[in-house]
Amino acid sequence: MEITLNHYLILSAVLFTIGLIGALTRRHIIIMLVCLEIMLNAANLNLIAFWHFGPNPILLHGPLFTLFTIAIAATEAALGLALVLAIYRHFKTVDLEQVQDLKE
Amino acid sequence: MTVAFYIMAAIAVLGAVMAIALRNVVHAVFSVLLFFSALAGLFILLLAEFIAVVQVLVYIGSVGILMLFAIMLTTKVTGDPTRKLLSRGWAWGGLVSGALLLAFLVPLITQSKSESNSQLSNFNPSVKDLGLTLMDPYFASVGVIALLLTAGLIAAVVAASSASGE
Amino acid sequence: MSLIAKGILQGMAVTAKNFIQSYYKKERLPTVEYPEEKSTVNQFTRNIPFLVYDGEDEIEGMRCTACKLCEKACPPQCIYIIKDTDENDKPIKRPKVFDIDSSVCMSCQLCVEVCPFESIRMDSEFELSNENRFEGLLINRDELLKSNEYYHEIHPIEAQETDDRIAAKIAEAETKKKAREEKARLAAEAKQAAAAMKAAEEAAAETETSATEQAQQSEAKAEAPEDNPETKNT
Amino acid sequence: MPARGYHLSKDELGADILEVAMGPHHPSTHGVFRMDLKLDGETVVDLKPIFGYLHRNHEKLAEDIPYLGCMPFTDRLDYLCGMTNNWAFALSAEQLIEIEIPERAQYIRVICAELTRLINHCLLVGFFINDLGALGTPLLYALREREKILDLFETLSGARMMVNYMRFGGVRCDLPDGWLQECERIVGRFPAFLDEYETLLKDNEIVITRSQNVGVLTQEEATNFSITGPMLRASGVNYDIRKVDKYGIYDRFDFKVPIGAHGDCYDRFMVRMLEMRESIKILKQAIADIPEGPIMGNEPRVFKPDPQETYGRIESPKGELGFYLIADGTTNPYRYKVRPPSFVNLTALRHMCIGHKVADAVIILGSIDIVLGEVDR
Amino acid sequence: MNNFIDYKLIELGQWTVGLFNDYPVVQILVHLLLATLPLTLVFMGAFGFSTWLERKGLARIQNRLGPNRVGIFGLLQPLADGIKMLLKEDIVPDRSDKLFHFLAPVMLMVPAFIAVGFLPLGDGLMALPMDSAILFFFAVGSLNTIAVFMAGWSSRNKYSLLGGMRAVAQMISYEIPLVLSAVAVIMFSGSLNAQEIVASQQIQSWLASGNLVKEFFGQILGWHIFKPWGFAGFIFFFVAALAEANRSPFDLPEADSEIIAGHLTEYSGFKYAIFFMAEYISAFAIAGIATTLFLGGWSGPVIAGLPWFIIKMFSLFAVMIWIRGTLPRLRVDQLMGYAWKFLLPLAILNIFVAGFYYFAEQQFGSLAAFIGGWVIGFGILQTAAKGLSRLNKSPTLDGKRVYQLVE
Repeated sequence: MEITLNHYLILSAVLFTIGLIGALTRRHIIIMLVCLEIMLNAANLNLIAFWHFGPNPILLHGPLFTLFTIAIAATEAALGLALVLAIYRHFKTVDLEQVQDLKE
Repeated sequence: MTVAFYIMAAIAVLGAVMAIALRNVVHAVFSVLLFFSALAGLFILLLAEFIAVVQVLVYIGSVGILMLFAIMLTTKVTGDPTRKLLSRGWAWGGLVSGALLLAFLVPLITQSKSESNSQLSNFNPSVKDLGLTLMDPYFASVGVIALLLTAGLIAAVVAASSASGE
Repeated sequence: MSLIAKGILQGMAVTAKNFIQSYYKKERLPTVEYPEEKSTVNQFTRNIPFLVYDGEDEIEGMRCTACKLCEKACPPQCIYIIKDTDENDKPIKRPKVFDIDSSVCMSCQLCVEVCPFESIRMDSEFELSNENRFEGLLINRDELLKSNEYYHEIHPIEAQETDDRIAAKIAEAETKKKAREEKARLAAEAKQAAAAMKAAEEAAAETETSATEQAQQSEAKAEAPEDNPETKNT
Repeated sequence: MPARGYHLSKDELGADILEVAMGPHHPSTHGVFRMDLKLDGETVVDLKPIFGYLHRNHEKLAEDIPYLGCMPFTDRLDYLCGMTNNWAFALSAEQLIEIEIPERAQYIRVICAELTRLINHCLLVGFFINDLGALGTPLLYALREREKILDLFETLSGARMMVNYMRFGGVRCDLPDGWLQECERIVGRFPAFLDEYETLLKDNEIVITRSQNVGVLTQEEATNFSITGPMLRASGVNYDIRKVDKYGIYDRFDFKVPIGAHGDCYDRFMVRMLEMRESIKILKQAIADIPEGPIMGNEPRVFKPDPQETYGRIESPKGELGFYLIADGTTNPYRYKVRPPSFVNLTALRHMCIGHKVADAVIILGSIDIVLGEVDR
Repeated sequence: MNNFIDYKLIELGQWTVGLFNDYPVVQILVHLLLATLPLTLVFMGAFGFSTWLERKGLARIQNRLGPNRVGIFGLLQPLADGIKMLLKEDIVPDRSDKLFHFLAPVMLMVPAFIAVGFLPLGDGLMALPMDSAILFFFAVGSLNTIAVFMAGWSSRNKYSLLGGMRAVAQMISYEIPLVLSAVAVIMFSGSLNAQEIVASQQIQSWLASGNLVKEFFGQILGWHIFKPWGFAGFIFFFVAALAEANRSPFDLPEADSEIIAGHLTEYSGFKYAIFFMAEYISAFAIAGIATTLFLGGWSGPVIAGLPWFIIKMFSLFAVMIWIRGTLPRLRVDQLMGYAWKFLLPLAILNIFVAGFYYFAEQQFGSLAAFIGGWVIGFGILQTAAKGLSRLNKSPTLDGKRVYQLVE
């Protein structure tokens, strides 16, 4: 049977929640960043799905908007990993639980 | 077309789940790369060809490798499998996200509109049109994004290198 | 470095020249395909030594007289000689056992320099590998013995020089022997003349006996060097 | 250039120092030679050279062998230049007893020594560029030229590398006819090869960037480490034993000595290239006026020098090669000591490599030009 | 006579597809097979031939004979190597990560074969005729990096990790100049589609003019390499391509003089052969893309189409072999410095020069732009190159060293 918008929406919802579960439950900093990327990608999928099944795809709003989100996601990933490096060097650990003390 | 969608969706879900579940961090990152490539396939199915290419180039090509580098720089080379897996508040986290999932799915399944067929079958969006629209109405936003990218680059370099100073 | 890296391009021009010339210039392709083209050795090459013998019979014509000079001179001590003895075990000048351990020999050619009888020479045969390590590489006397013709074949110039030297030595021995005979004969005649004069004055009897005994002794001396010219050494 | 010899147990990122043992059968060490490197990432923090894998008890062996018997062993010292080793031993042995060396033998000795210098230098340049990573092309050009000279030695002395050619008071056998013409032809064609070699390597941008300012040795450091040979001249010190001692008949030939200015790997490479051109000049003059005559002085029947000690040295392609002999009146030397140039030059390896990258340590070792036969004896 | 072979091949393809008209499902399958199978077989054959070419070429550069024992002129040598590789025992270190140790060669081969699909072999002869073919080529090109990292990391050995990290760093830092130098061409020819890029390098007006000489040169003079920014772009592209394919002056990962065999240390037997096949085929792919972008793809004087493309691709590969026979290797930090501090700024500057050239061509016509472009454009790039190397204090600038010959 023909693929409709709902299929894509359900798929991106599932992917988003998987990303959310990962972000909330896992300890490791880098896995958290990975889950962040998963959530962003799920959102992108949603965007493109709405553009594909949307009223007038000629305007190319979907791909444009996704391009911008991908650019932002890339910068965010770069910055996130730079901070992870800083945290690792300071706290000597990758486990988020021990990164508690705010005071210097 | 429908078979391709289900295969791609299955791979995507599998990649995402493995990314969370696997104990070894490097395996997790490799499975997230699998997830990104499944998504690129989905984008091609949705006829957004350029986005699929950018997804492969940006996500798999550089963000994936960035994470691998980060792992290499932070853990000892072989990684220590002994540390605990779940954060302290994992139960609450699971509960909240489960509730959120229900909040998403329930309205979708009930309405299940049928009329959403796409007019896109005849129109194959070429990269040239995307480039042209990027330039005339959205030129300002392209400039902003360029600024943001350079700022992000410089910030990342400063954050990574200055930390080694103290 | 400028846009077009001049040094690198020059280098590539050199390799291109080599590539092209290797197709038509012999000098640019010195490869000798060994199993097919055999002749990679020239006449001056030296490898494991061998013993030279003249004439047909190996044992008789052997030049070596087991004087063991080469055994002493060999730096890695890889030559082993035992003198030969004939039936009633009187040592004769010939080696019964003459072994060279070719795994130890470093073909340094000192034995050739030391040998007074020009009997040991360097062979240019280099395919000496065989399967068992110990007995196979210990070359015994019979394998070492090779004819003078073989020697002429592998080292023509050197073989010719050696033969000239030997001929010169024999000729010199010849002339010396002749000179000694000459001297002996003259002495004998002078003695006979003196004896004749003495005979005239004193009683003839005791002078005859002394003259004949002297002649017989010089005749024996003349006969002695006849049979073995090689033994004469300077 | 970071500070010399800084010692770190932990590098900045906290990752411990990487301990790497390079050798003994590492592709880039010339023969069996091991370097224990302590690496901080890519930079060499500490280097411990370990050798002795090729020790053959050369000096003790010589004590119960007559003087002449030691001559074939000297070929095995620096197996690339047999002739100069022989000459060094013959020179110092001739100081033990008075032997008058005929003119023709002196000329033959100079010709053979300079031919060996050509072999050694063009081989070294080949290996040096091979360490830079040029996959053997320059090395094979050098080997092609070396083959021609080795054929000359084979016709002259019977063997390509283990020549055992020189005797106390002269040389073993005279030049076969046609040898001089062949030698003249090869020496005549050598400058053309050198020009081709230089265009391939001299101003190649990658060679320049990889080898300039790498492994620098200043003049005082070179003299303190008692470095000799092309390495010393590359650091700017004008000391060539052919000019200082004027042994043999080197004072009759006019030739120059190339001096470098920076003392880095590139200078050592260039000094050797220029030295090859000087050797060709000497060879041309020697071949032109080699006299006829005997090739062996009045050598006594048994070489039995009366008790004394002597030290003879020559300028071998790698540096000052000296033989220290003690004679005790018997036919065997009492003490037979070799002063190998590459062993002494190797002591500067650690000093030069600290602070450089791993790839540079390989090149610096290549530029010192060591042959393990001589280093381990 | 032009594109005669391409049309024949297309007809053959349509004829075979036509055979299965009455079962549509099989027809799709045959269509797909036709697009991919010949390409894979051809490029595996090309891989075999190129190993022979490389060994013979290097041998002849070094004045030796090269393989001539197996088959006439050693032509069966690749077959012999292949069989040897198959017979060799495939050792997998026990502490290594089995799954990814196995996956790495596969992961390296997949992008190599996909990248080959984007090459415009002839008029209409493209395995994957996509709108943004060139961009997809670079995207797939970046997948190699992951495979190399996987190989390095999964064999759990100090040397292979060091080699893997070096290779990944090198590939990433050379990917950017590669893409930027291609951007100049794409900007000029106006589209990402490979066929249109090739068409933009043919002077259409001359081709239609009918007289033979004009038609002959029409196919050549349009190539981008004859334009100033095109020539400079070609140099940057080719240098970056050498680094991407780990070829000669940049073959750092398996620099035997330092770390034994880089990320390939723990591989043996057929996996090692797969690594090599993937490397050679990605080198072919990059050479193919370089011909499409700069050397006019399949357009050529008489036998336009597939023959010209193959000649150009193999000649570029021969240049790679030639370079491998001559040049020594760069050090790691010099390599990185060269990419970021020298190649990248020049590639960006090249895009500006291409832009000015485009507008100059609109204003003063192609001939004046051509001459002016070469004089000014190339001058700017040359001075920029000199300035940059002075900025990086590279020793190649401080002139020749003079050695005094002393008495």
